[in-house]
Amino acid sequence: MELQLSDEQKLILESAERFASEKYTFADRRSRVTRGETFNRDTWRQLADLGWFGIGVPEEAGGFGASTIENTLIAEALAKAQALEPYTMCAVLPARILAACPEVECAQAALAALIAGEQVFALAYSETISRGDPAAITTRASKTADGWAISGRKTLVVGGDVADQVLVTALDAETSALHLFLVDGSAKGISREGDKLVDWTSGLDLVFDGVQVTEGERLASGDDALAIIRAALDDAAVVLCAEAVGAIEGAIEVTAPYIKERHQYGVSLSSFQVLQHRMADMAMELVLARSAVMCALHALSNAEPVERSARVAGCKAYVTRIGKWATSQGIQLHGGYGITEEYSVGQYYKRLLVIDALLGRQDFQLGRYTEWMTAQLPAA
Amino acid sequence: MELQLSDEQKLILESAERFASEKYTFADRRSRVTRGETFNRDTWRQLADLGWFGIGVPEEAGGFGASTIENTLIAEALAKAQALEPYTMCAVLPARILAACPEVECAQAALAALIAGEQVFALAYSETISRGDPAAITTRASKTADGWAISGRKTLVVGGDVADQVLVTALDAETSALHLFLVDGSAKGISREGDKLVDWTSGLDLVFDGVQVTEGERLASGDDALAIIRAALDDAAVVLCAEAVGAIEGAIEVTAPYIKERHQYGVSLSSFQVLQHRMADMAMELVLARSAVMCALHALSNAEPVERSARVAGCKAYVTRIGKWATSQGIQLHGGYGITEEYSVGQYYKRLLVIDALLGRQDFQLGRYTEWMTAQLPAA
Amino acid sequence: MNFEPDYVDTQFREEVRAFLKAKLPAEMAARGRSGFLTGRDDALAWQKILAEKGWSVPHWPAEFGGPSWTARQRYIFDEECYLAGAPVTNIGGVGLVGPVIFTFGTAEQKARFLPGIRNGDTFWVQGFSEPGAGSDLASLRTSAVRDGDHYVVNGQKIWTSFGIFGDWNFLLVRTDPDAKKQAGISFLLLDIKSPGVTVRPLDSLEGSHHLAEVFYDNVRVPVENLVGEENKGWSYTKFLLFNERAFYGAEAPALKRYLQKIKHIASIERAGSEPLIKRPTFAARLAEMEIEVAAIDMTVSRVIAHGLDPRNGGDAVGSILKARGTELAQRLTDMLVEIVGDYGAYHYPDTNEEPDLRNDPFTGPDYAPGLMAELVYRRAASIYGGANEVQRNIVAKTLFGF
Amino acid sequence: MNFEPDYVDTQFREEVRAFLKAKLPAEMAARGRSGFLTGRDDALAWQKILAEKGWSVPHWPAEFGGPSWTARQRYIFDEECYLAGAPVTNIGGVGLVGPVIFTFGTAEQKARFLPGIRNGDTFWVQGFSEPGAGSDLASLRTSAVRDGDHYVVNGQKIWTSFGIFGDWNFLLVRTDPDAKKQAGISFLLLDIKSPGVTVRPLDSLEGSHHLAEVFYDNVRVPVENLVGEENKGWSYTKFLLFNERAFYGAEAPALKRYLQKIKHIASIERAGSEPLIKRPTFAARLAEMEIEVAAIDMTVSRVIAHGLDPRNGGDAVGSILKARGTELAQRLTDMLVEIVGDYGAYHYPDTNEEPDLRNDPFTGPDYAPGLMAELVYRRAASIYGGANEVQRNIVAKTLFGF
Repeated sequence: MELQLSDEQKLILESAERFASEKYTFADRRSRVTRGETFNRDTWRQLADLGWFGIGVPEEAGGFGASTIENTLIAEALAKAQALEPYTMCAVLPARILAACPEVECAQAALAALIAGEQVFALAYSETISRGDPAAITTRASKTADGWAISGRKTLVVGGDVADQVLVTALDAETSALHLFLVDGSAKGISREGDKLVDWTSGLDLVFDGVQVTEGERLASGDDALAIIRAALDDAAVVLCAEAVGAIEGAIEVTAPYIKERHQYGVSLSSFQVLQHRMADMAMELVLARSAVMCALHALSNAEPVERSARVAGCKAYVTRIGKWATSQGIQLHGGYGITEEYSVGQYYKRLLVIDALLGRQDFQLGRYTEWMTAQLPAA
Repeated sequence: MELQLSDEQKLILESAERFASEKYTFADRRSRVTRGETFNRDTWRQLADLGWFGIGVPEEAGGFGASTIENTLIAEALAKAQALEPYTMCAVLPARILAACPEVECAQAALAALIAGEQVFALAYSETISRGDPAAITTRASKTADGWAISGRKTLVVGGDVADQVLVTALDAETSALHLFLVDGSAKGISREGDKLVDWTSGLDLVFDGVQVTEGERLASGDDALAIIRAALDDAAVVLCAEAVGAIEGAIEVTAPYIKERHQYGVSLSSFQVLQHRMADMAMELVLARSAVMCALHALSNAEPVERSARVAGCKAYVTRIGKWATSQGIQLHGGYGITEEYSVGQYYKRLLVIDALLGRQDFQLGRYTEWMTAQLPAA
Repeated sequence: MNFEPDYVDTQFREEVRAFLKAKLPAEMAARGRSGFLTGRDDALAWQKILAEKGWSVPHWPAEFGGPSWTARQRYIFDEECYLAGAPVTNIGGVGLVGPVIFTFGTAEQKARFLPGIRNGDTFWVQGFSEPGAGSDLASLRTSAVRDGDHYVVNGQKIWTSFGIFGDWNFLLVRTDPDAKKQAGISFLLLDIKSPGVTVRPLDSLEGSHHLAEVFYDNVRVPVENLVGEENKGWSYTKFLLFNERAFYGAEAPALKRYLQKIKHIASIERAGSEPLIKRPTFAARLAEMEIEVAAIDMTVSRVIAHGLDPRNGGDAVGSILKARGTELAQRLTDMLVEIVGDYGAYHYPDTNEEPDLRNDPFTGPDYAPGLMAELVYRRAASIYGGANEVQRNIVAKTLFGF
Repeated sequence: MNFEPDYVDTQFREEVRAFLKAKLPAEMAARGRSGFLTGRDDALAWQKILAEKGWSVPHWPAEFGGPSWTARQRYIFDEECYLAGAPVTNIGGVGLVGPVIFTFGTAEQKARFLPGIRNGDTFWVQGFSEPGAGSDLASLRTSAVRDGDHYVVNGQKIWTSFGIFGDWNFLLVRTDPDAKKQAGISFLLLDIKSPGVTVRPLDSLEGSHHLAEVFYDNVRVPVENLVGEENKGWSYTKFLLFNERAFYGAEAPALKRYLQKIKHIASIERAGSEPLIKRPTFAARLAEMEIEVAAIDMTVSRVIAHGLDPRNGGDAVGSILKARGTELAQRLTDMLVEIVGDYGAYHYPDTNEEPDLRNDPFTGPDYAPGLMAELVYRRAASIYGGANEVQRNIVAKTLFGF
């Protein structure tokens, strides 16, 4: 165990911070938001060119080795810069799933296209009843002569508006086993409902109405499929938590100078002890949130699947809770300006609201941790 | 409905405040605590002489009419003065139970003795598994030739060290029905374990080992007994919450001048905004705690038993939570002196800890309210 | 003190309910129950309906069209309207400038402006805050210089709620630049269509534009639109702010509607096959908030019943209710967004600004649109009307003399 | 950064566990696991046992008897000792004055005092705070006036932890009354048995007396008991306080023991027939705290592994850990008292002060006595060592320059 960043990791972090702060200026973001652009393919390609999509993928699967730790460093920097492109949900997450299907031909081709940034991928696993549990779905896949027909509604599909290919889960209409398919984003029978998310990033419903896929596009089934998806969701959840850390840090870094400069009653806002302590608490949450992500990374490396998922859930429940609080206080300290689009602080808060919604919210994640924790206790 | 105190109620409050502040000086309390005196019979008699034991008892039962509202006013004043005598638990609570047994001869005699302050009464209903639920007990009553034999351990019996007579619950060894008995405090087979409570008030274990009672001392049984006890516990819980209000107010009133007088870094502690806001929040909790008690009083007057108990439980969960916080902050604002016996503020906090323990703690009370609340919802 | 049932109040409540059932249009109520803020059209239309019944200005004296209700009745009326989903009427007119005009205005001003407010013809918006004068309102700089029988107004206001809906604007201006802060401020009534007025909507975080900046470039306001005396505007403002805090601070009816809505949604929404309301941890959080709402509601009732007294927080109770009410509203709206799950993260357009969209079905359940707008609006609630930090300063000063 | 298992640490942990299993007396461990504070006898007896193994002064240099462990090993050692219920050794000696002596003391002082600390012969207590100088320590007034080869000490100290157990007292005195606050303070070592010293135990809320006032009435202290230079005592104190905060601030091992204890008790205690741990709301609260303890523990590990850096809170991390660790300890001890139900309200005498009582069975389960003492002790934790309000001032100043 080594808790300090290695020289390579420092380089990755620095280059991510540099790229993100140059690429994602607030003015540029505002103009993209105004014209409704959730996703820019050129930018996406640039992220790929930096090697960031393959970084957590094993070399034998066509990636560049390294681990989720490196993903978290990049995600943290992107979130701090308020990147609109969904690195965690459309690069890290589908790459994990595809890399876990080494036997499936189309998955390997897809992974190469993902790492190169040539195609955009989305995971359509969630439904209104899922609440972060990939097994809680109702979408059905029925056997056809040469493949499967998928019907159902998937919610909160990040990248769903632009994805070239979509990873979709469905229950076997006969056996109720879960299947994981790779579906062409422009396939007949897919419709899109909704627009975007509240933080102006990509996300909407994908409705599948008898969408045809071949048997070759079935990546995995049953317990295997669930294990693959859960492992990928755990990785992605930790990377999302790193985004939250970046957002908290960003909120602190825009708020501290703001309250220094801003005067009321003839003095700087930062001279009020209550506001000083508020920011001290925000800073404490930042330190602890980063430590919580490290606890979760530790679990990813060391724990069996059940414990791993529980600890990741615990991390997400905690980081989301304190992150929503810390970023909301960034708004409070900005006063009325905080709730406008003209200041960046509110975007951090909205990102936290979206992070909470993605991959299962606080109450459910805490519930998962609690269940595991109590199951560890010896019967009295 | 009238939310302002009537002239009579104002008189009661004022006389309670006057009596309490004269009788219960902090110096006198310290000396009683030092010599280990939890209960003073002379003082008890004085409280009785003021008419406070019969005040919430119906006239037809030998009381002075009025209602639990008047009990709360007295309890608030006594708690603010840090009275050691257990008015709520040894006067209000047993009086309610005895008054609810108008058919039982010994109960009527007992009630008269209670109201006159001639005898001291305690209720022994709680056991380690009760957590505020009077039905969750294991003490057993077995039928004998001319009565019953009671065996079991009762915990947190307030007044148990001094009671002349004890109200005891036990399950019928044969039918498991709950019985309520009136037992002589010096009966053979009763032993006492424990000393006192952490706020230096009365409370210990009563252990019953085949204690003999006559059939005439059985006050009620089965659902009747439970209904009587629950109603009395609800009344007493609201009065305890009024004690909490008195304690919060007391903690505020000793802390505000303390931080004004005390200087650090060359300025008055009260000039620090963080401490100002802390006291503002304590004051807010006081206002809301008093309102919560009024909500519970409203339920006592208007609600059916199930709702009544739920709302009282909700009040106790809430008032205890905010009361523990507010009084603990009184300690914090006193600095190191706060955790010594030489300053009064810590006694308020300890009283809140005891109030939380009496009649069922926060988590269980909130659970009771929650259960009732969700049961009210129409099935979706 | 006693808690015997009060049959007069019960009867009145039933009368209000019957009225709402008969007169509140279903579509309007559905919009009201959604989290979207009430738009100009609904606010004025509902005001007209109320005016026909004589109920449109509950706390105005009878001579100006008020119904002569008790404070308790007004509270019951507000609560029932909220719970039924009635639109929020134009607070700027009915709640704020109306009372200022009938208390401090000239006979001509009363005759000219009060009927339009009462009958839902004119929409009034407030012009108090400025970029450099938020919680520290008295440091405002917008100026009015006398020029013949006009004032010439120059400057800028910000955080003007519903600015884009406004017909008339009541605003504070500095008429004596040499006087100390609170002195030298006057209270003007200004027609928003006057030349030189520019209303610029602000982009709010969730995408709506209910807040605006208003710019004044040599705007000429007739002298007869000055309320009361020149340079005495601050005293009228204190009167108005007291009304604002006392009547709207805690927004207890809104808190109750949130509870109602959470229970409704949580009975429908599921995790797997389990309704959310059956989750013990979720239900316990909700229960805690319901108990606290009841305590706030009781506190408001205490103030209504017998004004300020030391046992209910004395002169600080307005600040107490404002701070605690808004903070509870934040927790409740957080929970609302949380329980709609995935749809809690979606952006929904504001149908008050784009009424054409009203007939388009949005994706997700019908209760999802608007919840996020409500949450963001409530984030502002701990800032507007005097930030909650300022309220706590007031409480500490009022109660403890710190 | 990587999280591969570290076999050296694992091996060390096993070595510590084996030692504890063999050498920690069962009764001592039972007292350690109870909430009662460690008494003098257990603290010194355990120190002797550790000294035999060469483990009694983990962070001292090898030349003074330290075991040359890494920071990580020291942390593992502390944690295992805590979880096993080992007594807390004499922090005043081992953790505080020892390092001051071996860093700033004379050769003679090192030879005279360090062995007694290392071997568990002398119990040291701190004399810093005064009635008028708590968090604002530098305003202290206790004076020492040079008289020949002695200092004559007059004044009063307060909040002296374990004052009634002390053999020796290290204290701050004012040696230059004209110098500004921090200047003019010296660091003395004082034999508590010296004539003129009076130790008055303070009544703590739960009935114990681990805190004391110490009065000095013309106490003569030989000049050779001055540490370092006269009037330079403040710099040694800063060194000491940094050690105190960095090593003891968060008390992560104690937090873990609380969790362990809560789980143990909540598996036994029942409401009706249901073990408390099965209550979803209770378990969720515990889970939240466990997650937070892990985050604090990881933060401590980060500091141990690579010192202060901006990503872990920089120079503010000591204050961050002190504030958050103590606040979490308060929530955990609240829960401990809560779960023992009725017995959580009982007064239990302190067996460290009245060892005769150790063999008397108290009423209630064996884990009940001492929990309330622990809770009250933890109430003081947000006050001592620089109140948490002061820690937050430090964080704001250090990180933001406010």
